Amino acid sequence: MTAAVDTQAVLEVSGIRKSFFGVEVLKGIDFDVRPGEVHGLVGENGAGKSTLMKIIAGVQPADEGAVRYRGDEVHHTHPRQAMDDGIVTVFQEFTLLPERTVAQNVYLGREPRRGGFVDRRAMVTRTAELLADLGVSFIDPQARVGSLTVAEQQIVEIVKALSFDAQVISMDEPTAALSDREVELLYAIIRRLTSRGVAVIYVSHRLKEIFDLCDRITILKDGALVSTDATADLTTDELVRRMVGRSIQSYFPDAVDGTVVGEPRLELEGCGNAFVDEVSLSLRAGEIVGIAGLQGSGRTELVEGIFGIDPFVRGSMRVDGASTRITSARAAVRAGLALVSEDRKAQGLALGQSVLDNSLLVIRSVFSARTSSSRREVPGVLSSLEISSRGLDQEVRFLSGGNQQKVVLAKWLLTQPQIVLFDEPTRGIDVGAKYAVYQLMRDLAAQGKAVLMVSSELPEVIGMSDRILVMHDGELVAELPAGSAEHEILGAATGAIHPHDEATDGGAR
Amino acid sequence: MKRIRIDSTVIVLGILILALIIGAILVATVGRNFFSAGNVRDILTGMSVLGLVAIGQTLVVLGASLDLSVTYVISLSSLLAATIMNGSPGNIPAAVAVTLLVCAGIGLVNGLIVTVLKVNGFIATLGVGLILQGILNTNFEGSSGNVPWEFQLIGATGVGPIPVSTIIMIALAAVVWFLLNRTRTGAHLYAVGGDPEIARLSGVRTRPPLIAAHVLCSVFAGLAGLLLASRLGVGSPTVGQQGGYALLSIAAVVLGGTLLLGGRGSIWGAIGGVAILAVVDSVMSVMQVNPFLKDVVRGVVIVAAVAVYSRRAIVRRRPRFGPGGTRTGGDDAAKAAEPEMAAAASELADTSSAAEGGRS
Amino acid sequence: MNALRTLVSPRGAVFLLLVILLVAVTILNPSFAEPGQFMRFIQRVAPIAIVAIGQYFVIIAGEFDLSQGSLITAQVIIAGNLVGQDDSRTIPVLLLMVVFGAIVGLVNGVITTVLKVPSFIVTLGMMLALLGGVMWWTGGAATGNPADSFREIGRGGIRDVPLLEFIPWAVFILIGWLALGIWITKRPLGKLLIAVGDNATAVDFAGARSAWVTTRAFMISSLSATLSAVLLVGYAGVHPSVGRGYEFVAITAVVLGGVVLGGGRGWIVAAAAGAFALEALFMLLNIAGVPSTLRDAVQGVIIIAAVAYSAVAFRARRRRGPQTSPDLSASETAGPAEPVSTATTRTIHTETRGD
Amino acid sequence: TTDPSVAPAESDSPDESAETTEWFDQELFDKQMEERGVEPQGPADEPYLQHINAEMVDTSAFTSEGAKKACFANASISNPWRQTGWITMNEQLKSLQEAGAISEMETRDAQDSDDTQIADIDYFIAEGGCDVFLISPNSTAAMTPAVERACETGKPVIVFDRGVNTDCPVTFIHPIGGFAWGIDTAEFLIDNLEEGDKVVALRILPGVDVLEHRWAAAEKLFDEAGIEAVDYFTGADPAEIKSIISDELAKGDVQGIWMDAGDGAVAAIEAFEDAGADYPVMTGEDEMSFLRKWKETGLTGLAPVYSNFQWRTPLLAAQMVFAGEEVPKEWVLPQKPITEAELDDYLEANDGMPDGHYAKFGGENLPGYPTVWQERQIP
Ligand SMILES: Nc1ncnc2c1ncn2[C@@H]1O[C@H](COP(=O)(O)OP(=O)(O)OP(=O)(O)O)[C@@H](O)[C@H]1O
Ligand SMILES: Nc1ncnc2c1ncn2[C@@H]1O[C@H](COP(=O)(O)OP(=O)(O)OP(=O)(O)O)[C@@H](O)[C@H]1O
Ligand SMILES: [Mg+2]
Ligand SMILES: [Mg+2]
Repeated sequence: MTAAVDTQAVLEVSGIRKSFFGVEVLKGIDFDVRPGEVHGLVGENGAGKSTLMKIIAGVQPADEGAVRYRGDEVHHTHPRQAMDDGIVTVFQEFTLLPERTVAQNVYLGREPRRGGFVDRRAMVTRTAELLADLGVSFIDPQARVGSLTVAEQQIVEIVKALSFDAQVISMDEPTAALSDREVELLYAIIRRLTSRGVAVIYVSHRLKEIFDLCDRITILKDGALVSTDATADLTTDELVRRMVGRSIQSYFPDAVDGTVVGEPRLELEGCGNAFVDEVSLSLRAGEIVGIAGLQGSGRTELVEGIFGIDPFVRGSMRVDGASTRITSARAAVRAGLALVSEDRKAQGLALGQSVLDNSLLVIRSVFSARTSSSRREVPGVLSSLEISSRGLDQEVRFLSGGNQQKVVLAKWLLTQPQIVLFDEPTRGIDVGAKYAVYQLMRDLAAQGKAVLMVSSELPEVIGMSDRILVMHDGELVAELPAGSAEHEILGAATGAIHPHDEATDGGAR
Repeated sequence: MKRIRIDSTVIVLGILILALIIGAILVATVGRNFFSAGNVRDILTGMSVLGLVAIGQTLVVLGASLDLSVTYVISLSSLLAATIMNGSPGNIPAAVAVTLLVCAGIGLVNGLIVTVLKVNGFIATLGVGLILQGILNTNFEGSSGNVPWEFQLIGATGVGPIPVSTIIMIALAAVVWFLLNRTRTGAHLYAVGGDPEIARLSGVRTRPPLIAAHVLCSVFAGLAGLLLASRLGVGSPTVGQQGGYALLSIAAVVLGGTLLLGGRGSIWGAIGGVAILAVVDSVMSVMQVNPFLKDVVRGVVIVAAVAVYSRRAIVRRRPRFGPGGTRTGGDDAAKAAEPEMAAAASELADTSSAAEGGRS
Repeated sequence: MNALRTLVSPRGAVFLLLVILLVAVTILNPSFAEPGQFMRFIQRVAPIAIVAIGQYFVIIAGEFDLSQGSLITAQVIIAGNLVGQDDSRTIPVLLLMVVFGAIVGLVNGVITTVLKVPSFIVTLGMMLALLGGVMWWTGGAATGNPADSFREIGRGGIRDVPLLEFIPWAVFILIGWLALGIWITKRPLGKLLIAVGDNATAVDFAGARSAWVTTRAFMISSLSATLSAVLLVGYAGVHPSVGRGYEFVAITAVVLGGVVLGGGRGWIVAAAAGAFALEALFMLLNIAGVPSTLRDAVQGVIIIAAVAYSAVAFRARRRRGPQTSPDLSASETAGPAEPVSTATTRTIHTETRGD
Repeated sequence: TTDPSVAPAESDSPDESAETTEWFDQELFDKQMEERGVEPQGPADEPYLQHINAEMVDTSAFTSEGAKKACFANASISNPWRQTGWITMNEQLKSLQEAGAISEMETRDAQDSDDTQIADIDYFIAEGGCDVFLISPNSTAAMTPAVERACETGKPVIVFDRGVNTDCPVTFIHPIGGFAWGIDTAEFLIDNLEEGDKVVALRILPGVDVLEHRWAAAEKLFDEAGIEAVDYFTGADPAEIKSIISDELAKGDVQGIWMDAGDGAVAAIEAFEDAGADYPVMTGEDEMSFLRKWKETGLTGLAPVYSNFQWRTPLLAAQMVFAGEEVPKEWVLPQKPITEAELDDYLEANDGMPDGHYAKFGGENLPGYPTVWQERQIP
């Protein structure tokens, strides 16, 4: 790595303080990036990373402190000003308009003009070039963003930032929805940017990326600066210790003692809808089954099919041995299923409502008669998940990502589900929270519940699963035992290898 | 490969054609010719005023706002124009200019209340409408002013069965279409209507496009008022309410496929919506339908027409299996990308297994 | 002190406005402060407040109900024509009106949720169709006022009450309806409605029958309009213009009460207070002798100013953070007890507490 | 708002009354004042054929055999008065069809919109195949050019209710007018009240000439007689009316009520009942709701009339025109208020009619009487 240690910082912030509703979320942060450097920013959920990025991007003003850019103090009050100066940000939340095309989104705010009018052709060709640069050919610049998958949207989001002639690019979890292949492509882009002298601020919860990419790493904890070090001076364990304040022995907890794999709780036989087909699988009590696959392979559709969002139109389903038809989410919940969905902001939470109301969402929706008894359980469940909020009344939108995810978990735990479907359960949450989620899965298994987990992070699939199912193009193509190697999974996921030609032990296909 | 998506404008056109066919048949049953010059003129005339209002309304609705004050702006504009003209052709330019400026001013006030004071468009324009109503009531009693014959010609003449006013309306619609699709303000209006926060994060200044939309909306209402003045020969303090233009224009805009929440829609859809309403009205008039029943039919038609496409307009994922699916139908681009993806992934499989040691 | 802060806070803006208006009315006309007069005032507000309560449920779910006014007119005319001078028909016709109201709400709700037509359009269509429909049916003129037993509900009350002189039935009905409304907001239905207004997908994924949830909001709204019509038949009598414009008055009242158009936020009591504030404003305009032609203008200015005040004040508060008494948040908060609560969150408390 | 000395809050009234003069037309006032006293000519039992101070015109140019097609551009049927008239007109049509004078009547209803009515008239000119145009203008000035275009076809044009600013129509049919109404009502109230008494005027909406004339005349007379008059626009909404009266009664005593139209009179009276105040001296209209309440309460009242029977006259005039008979150029129909002495007769005659019916509808000798009006059958 070409650490540009001795060059002058291009962007420097000092003494940044910021409060929301009187709670200080940034407590005097000093931070700088140098040209050609990738500066990693890590910290637990709610540590204040995104807030810092937003201050740099001119989205929110800091309460105190200064931002110096190329030597001069700047006071950006609108993202426009920061962008014009050459500070560009990939925000944690998507900033794409689903109704507009890819090209229109990429050039939003600075559409190329000819003779005073928007030059649509230039917009499309330039977008196509940028996409090609990233090595992406499957996104049509004229496609509506709403018709793209989450991963494709994330790519567009990155392309949007790259389309600037930027001096500083901040990326707030750019890879949360990306698969390894696309992450790899992003690496290449970032390296090309830095070689041109662009400074990159990189926020991610995937520590591997941090170590792969960054020259220096800054750690935040609870809004305070912990340290800034050259990457070479840090080990993964040390980083985690500083982030979490304790060291985590293993990333993946072992199965709880006494967990027994029992009877099948959920069985699918030849199920299919418009998105997936010929799905046969069985989930046993006490078992954690992982589903791997490439982006767009239909894993989300599979769990949504099981959960009745897009009900299966073919095949049969059995819950605890009894034949069941699940044609709506309501039926699924009644049958004892729970779905921790992929996109918690869009599908999981009513952001303007309180923690309490969100926790009781499912109970009120399906088991309204149980509301008052469940209401009493809420504090217990919340504290067992170690949610840090300012109280049951706090609006969920003011929580950090990890805490929001925990509210989603709480909402399902209150229903005492028997079969829990997790879709990307650790997306965008920090190591500590991840560990809590893993522990929760283990506990559920130990209680004799069945757990199905979809994840794009292969280590997670490998580390947690008792069995691994692989999806490819809408179908389950392989079943692999626990502890399979990444390349085996990927081979099946890409369709390069067809493991079901070899002997597999029942279960799927 | 472009994904085929039935545009709501196409559906609106379809409904319009259906309305025309049914209308023609119904009109024939009472021994009339639907496509006679007089009837075509009647329909097009009916479209002109509402069309102008709907063009402006489309702009604000695209920006996720509303304008309920148009009715009063129309009345005010007709009065201002007629009183300033005061029967003399020489005053026409001044009258038109002053009227449109005043309307633009009202639009600016609307826009500022919505963007700066953050009052919801519904309430802001309802309030401004009340204020205008008060101003109208205090300053004008009944129709007043006098529009010279030269200006009345705009409302009274036509090219064959096509009134000049309709031609003007369509031409202005084309201008606005161009504005929306070929200027930054247009693009930003879509963005602000789609999601103001996203627009802001993308570096769009969110106020100017919405203010511009409100100004243009009021100006178009002003134009509608001018057209009414030219047709009436006088200004009238109630001519706006008479046509119920506020709610009808919103209905036409939505009928035309524009999302009431903003961010999606088109001018041509709105014109189509206006045309549907005009055709239905014309058919009912020829059939001498009881005026009360007319309202019932209008209500039903508006809801039914929107119902035709509203479900379809909801963004859905592409199916993979079944009719139209990528597996059965064949999505060339996706298929083409397949080997490439596979290659990249297997390459990655090698590297990642090598790098695995780095992780615990 | 706290009460004062609540008043100045954006959520309390409507109460502040109401107090100011009532004080102004009393100064101009001291007899207003007499209990009897005040009861009459409540009787007058009741129909509007009840419609506003109904509209509240639709608005927090992110929808509109523009058909309320027409429904009132329709119901008033139904009452006039079907009851006639026959006392014995009072109860059956009342039941019929309730059924009719429920059906109108059901149709509004089903078209909105199942056919996915924006409610603004559905209820606009309903508004046209209902009004046109009853006018067509009756040839524009109702037969006449119904029997006095029917009108007693909106016109009568308990007389010769010590201190208060006269308590109209409308006062009890309003209190009852508001209590019912508050109860519903605390029930799963109310909570789900506000959640639907916030994020309908999340509610779907939680397994709710969200179509039915929203539909019930429309039914509540239509039933409120029906109840309001019953009161108005008594208060005003049967006439095709009774109820005209009530949908806009109700929406204005609800927004004045700080409820956000688009859903997900708002307090039912404030919505009802919005109706009181509006009616107090009308009364002030009458009492102050504002020229009839200027009345609308004054009304427009005050509505915009009031809504702008709460919007701007809300933002300012958000930026400033809390500087209010910490004692408010002490109630049963989990986690670290950081003393964060504004008068704002205080009002939310009263709303979210206690299932 | 007329008496500047009343209260400081009303100090802007001088410019209000300045505006009022815009509507006040001394010439018209005097003319109508005079017409009130004239004994109308024509058959006494057919008021819709009577006329006042008529200047007859020759129509022999239009003489023509056979049943004719009438085209009727109606402003609207959006209020009970117009609805009642419209029912009457249709019954008149039936009797003329039987008589073989009119073959059919094609009607376009403009639903209160000037713009629509202009288009309606243009459509009739182009496509209607009309033999005679009947026009009930939505507003006076705006309809003038369209009526002129209709005249240019050479076919007879008959205008009624509101007028137009052209004398091209063969005849313009209307009752005496708004000033006469204002004079009738104001004189009655002045006679029955003391100087300094307060009258609350409940008006429907601003800007409609027929209505504005009523108030312009009344206001002037109140002013001269020293009666304090406050006016409100109510949109004919009884709830609104009730609130207004309640507030006025809370402020102080009200001795008189003046109304633009009978709608809502009942609510106004009930407001007095509810407040426990004495009944006011009151003017309403010949609408049944008011007549019934008037009878029931026994208050001192007057029902001015804007003769609803005028809806019969246009078709009859058309028949006369094609027969070559003379018709008045300006056909002023009688307009006589119903007094307390006549109240019982009218109540009896209209027994069973709905509240929105008008006592002087003049259709007693038409085929569908009385069921069509009782059931309010609107085509
Ligand atoms: N607009 C806001 N209003 C109130 N509180 C906020 C707001 N934005 C963020 N916060 C709070 O500020 C703190 C820091 O949030 P921030 O989003 O910066 O964390 P983060 O480090 O990015 O976490 P994550 O990794 O989960 O994205 C959190 O406690 C959050 O609740
Ligand atoms: N290459 C592709 N070929 C066909 N369909 C695709 C492709 N890419 C995306 N899609 C569409 O996206 C859908 C899959 O979406 P999605 O990305 O949510 O699946 P996934 O496997 O759950 O991925 P993830 O949950 O990791 O985002 C498919 O049903 C299809 O409509
Ligand atoms: Mg973050
Ligand atoms: Mg997925």
